[in-house]
Amino acid sequence: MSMNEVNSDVAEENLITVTGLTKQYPEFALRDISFQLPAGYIMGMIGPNGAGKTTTIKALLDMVRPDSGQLTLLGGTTPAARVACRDDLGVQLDGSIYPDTWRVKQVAAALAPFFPQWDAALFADLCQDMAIPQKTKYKDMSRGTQVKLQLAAALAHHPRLLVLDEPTAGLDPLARDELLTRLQDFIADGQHSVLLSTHLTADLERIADYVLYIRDGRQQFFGHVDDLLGAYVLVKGGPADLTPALQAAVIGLRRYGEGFTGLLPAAAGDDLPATVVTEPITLEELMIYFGRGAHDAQRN
Amino acid sequence: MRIVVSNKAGQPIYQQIEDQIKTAILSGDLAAGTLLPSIRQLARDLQISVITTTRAYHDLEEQGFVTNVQGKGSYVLGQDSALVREHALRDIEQYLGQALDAAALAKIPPAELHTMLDTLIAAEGGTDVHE
Amino acid sequence: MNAIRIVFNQVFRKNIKSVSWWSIVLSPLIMGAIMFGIVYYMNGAVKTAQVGVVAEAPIQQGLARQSSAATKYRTYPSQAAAEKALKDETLDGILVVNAKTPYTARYLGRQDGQSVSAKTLTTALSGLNTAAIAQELHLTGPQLTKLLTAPKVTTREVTFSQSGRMQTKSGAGSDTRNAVATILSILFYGFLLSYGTMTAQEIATEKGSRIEEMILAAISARSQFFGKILGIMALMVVQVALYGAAIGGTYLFARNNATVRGVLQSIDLSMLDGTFIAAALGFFIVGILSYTVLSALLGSLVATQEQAGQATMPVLMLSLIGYLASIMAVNGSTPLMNVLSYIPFLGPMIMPSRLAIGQVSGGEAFLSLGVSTAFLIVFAWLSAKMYETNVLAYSDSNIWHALRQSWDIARSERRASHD
Amino acid sequence: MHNAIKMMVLDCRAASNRNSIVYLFLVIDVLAVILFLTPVGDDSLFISFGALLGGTAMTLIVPFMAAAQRGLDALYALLPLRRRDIVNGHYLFGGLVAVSMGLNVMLLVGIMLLLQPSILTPEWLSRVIRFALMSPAMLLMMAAVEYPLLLRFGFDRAPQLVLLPLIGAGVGTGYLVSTGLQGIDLVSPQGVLAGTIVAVVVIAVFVVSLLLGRRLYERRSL
Repeated sequence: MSMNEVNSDVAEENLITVTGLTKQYPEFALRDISFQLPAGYIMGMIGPNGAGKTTTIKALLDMVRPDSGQLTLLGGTTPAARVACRDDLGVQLDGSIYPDTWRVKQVAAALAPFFPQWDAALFADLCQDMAIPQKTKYKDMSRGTQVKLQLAAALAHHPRLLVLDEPTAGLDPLARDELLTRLQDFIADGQHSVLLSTHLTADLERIADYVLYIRDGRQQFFGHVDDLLGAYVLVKGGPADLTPALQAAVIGLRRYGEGFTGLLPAAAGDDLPATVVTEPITLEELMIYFGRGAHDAQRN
Repeated sequence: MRIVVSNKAGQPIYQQIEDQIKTAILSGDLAAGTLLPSIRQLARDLQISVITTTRAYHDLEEQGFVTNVQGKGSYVLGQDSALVREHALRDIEQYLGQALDAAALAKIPPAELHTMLDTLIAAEGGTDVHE
Repeated sequence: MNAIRIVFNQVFRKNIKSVSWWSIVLSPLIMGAIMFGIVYYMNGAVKTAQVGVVAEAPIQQGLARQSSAATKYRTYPSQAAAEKALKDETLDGILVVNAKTPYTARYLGRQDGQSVSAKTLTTALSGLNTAAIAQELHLTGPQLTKLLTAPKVTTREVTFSQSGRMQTKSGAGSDTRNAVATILSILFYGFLLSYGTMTAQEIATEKGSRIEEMILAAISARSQFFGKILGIMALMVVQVALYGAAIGGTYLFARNNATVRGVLQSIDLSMLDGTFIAAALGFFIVGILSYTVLSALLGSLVATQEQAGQATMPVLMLSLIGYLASIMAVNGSTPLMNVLSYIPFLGPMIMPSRLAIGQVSGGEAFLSLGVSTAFLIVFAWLSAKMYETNVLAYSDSNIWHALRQSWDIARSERRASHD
Repeated sequence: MHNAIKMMVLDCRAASNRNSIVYLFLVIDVLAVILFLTPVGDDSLFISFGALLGGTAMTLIVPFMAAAQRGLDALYALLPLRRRDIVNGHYLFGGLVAVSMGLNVMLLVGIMLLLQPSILTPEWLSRVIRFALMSPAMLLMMAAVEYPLLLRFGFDRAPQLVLLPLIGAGVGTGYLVSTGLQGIDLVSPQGVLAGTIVAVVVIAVFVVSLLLGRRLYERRSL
């Protein structure tokens, strides 16, 4: 076992630091996003569609110009500096990014000259591992295969940081599991990090160290996954259990004839009557209840 | 060493890891001075996050089960017998308590409990021969 | 029929609201307005020259009648009064005319004033001079008219072909005719390129986004094909009508403007007879329809919008060949031109130019128009058939292969329906 | 500069549907040469010029079409390239297309001269030089007008707008073929001067457009 122990008390190098990122669009605004990703960890970005996950990633990659806020990517604080460290950055974006007619070979030939550390053998291995067909044109690949090809290209130049936008969306459960293992291998030496956005939160819950939860362009939470999950409990009870005080405290309340369910801050869950059931939550439930809460607030 | 984590146990994953390592140490499966797998290795193997694993190791260190040597890893600390005995007694007390609760629910007299315990000890002794 | 109307409405409404269509419509108008503005400004910068006339009353009145936007003649009783006005800068020059026939005159121009050319003054005076002489000779009105009629010169330019045969290049007013021919070529080229590519894009985009399957579930491919072409044609009619309105409006608004009058006067409209207008209009309609049908066919062959570039390339190439040929036709007739002007797609572009410069007779033009029309009918029918098989086929191979494939399918289907 | 060349290669890869431009040139050249041997004579050169210009003009914007369709701007954004490198690469691609068009015209002329040396008269030469000079110039001008539009809006938002330069270029070409420069003998010192002035103006416009394109692309959200 040659892997080094990393003590969490030791000051870590941040591969990404974002402070106060704000970007205004006509119908959407990303407001005051702040987080940092130290070397050696996996960070997940969750939130409903249109929450601002992709915009945040695009800002990191200088594809959009933020209205305000500081971005540091692999030590680069200016757009030029961030571009200079692209060799250390592997990216997979949501949607297609290669011409229709390219095959695996063309992707390698086109990208290799740009990355001094491009590893043709590794790329070939990755393609074989992920069962990417060699002769199929990019446009004829399934969405999952397109994502895999992007992943292979992202990994092939030995980056220090992976930024992935919805990498698991088109993958079947087996491929998803393989990808997660791959990501854990990637960060295993404590020097590499992964930032990924997803709305398939089940994957994230186990392997992510940090989570950034965005909704409507606003940051809801940033921190350890365990802390986020520990901060809320799921409450369930009969119709009689729903006191006005409880009703005011519950987030995303759902009432039905025989009872109710909702989310409650963990601290408020201690002094509930014994008839109310409390359960630990999952990220998915968290997102559902928060989403419903926002909906209800809008309607009233 | 055997560690199995369950998503459905209703117990936080770091707690599960902590408990299982503790059990292994107390049962003598992990001898003093054994190097535990590194945090990252274990996280990878169990497909769980690094920070969860770190937290489990951290707790174990605080409770005096392991020690972290900078740059090397975590080693199992030798447990003095009084401490081991104390842990064991606490566990036994807890389990017997549960047995008594169950007996009270089913209205089983204490005498019958004593008989059951004797039978179990005899059976365990039988299996012990193999080891 | 109803289905065609639905497609027609959809195409028409979508494009008439689009920025790109309006940019196509408006940009030539804006460019025209800018050019007109420049000419107008340059004319406006030249103020009317004020010329004081010192002469006998009949001459003064005669000149005053000839005042124009460029030169205004004002009468002054004495040279001294005129010189004072010249000094005050009310006048730009003084014209002193000696009334003894033939007239002699002296012009004193202020150096910093508006300049008046001697030719302007001579022209102004010569009519009066002739009239005065005619009066002295006691000539009658008809005699005077005869005297004033200038000798007529008809010019013809000729070129010699390689075989040494002499060919007449252009008839009278060759400048106007060349200009008309060039303007026609440009109009043709601009229109068919805009609408051709618009059609190809329209179809390729729809096909690329795979909306096609859904549309075709409700509407037959043939209705869709003709609906689209009619929709595009309607857009073109609107554009032509807008231009007509713009030109008409400008004329009504500015017909008294000197610049506009000057432009109108310089155009010799005698060549725009019925035959020419009918032929040009016919070629315009047939030509644009041919290109639109071709574009629709090509657009239906590609699988994605990205390939739409490939689809518009043949349209672009054909139209550029036709356009360059039509421009070159002005320089003289060659065997290649002769052949090309009877070929569909090229004929409608080349023939009007050749007709405009008098290189071909009306009969030849209508023969070419007939060829193109006949071709268009067959081509449209064929294209509609091929379109049916194309729109739902997503071929990976290149456009020529796809074309051949769809041709084969269309033919085998026809054979099957015959059996 | 090195990055711009790499970017240009990427443009070529994105644009090439099996090197279609090479095939295009080849087909038109062969047709032109065949026509040249018929009574049509050297008119075939001037007609094939239209086809060449049309094909090349479309090729100029193919990378932008591909980019719009497949989100290639995102790919470019992931490469270790500054935005200006990307723009430089696009313009270099435009220049390459223009130059290859010019070279192809020269090749065609060369073949015709080999086949029939008697066609070489000073007037013919002057006319040919006009074409050979003009074709890259027209293409560069087209690129100079189209590229900033495409860089600012992308092909998907400006498909019709890019046609205007095409039409304009056609009009300009026609004008030059029919009347403009006709009086000038391009082989004379006067002609060389005129050619130089045209070249300088075209290059100046192209460079100004490049600077504009860089500014526009710098601000664009991808």
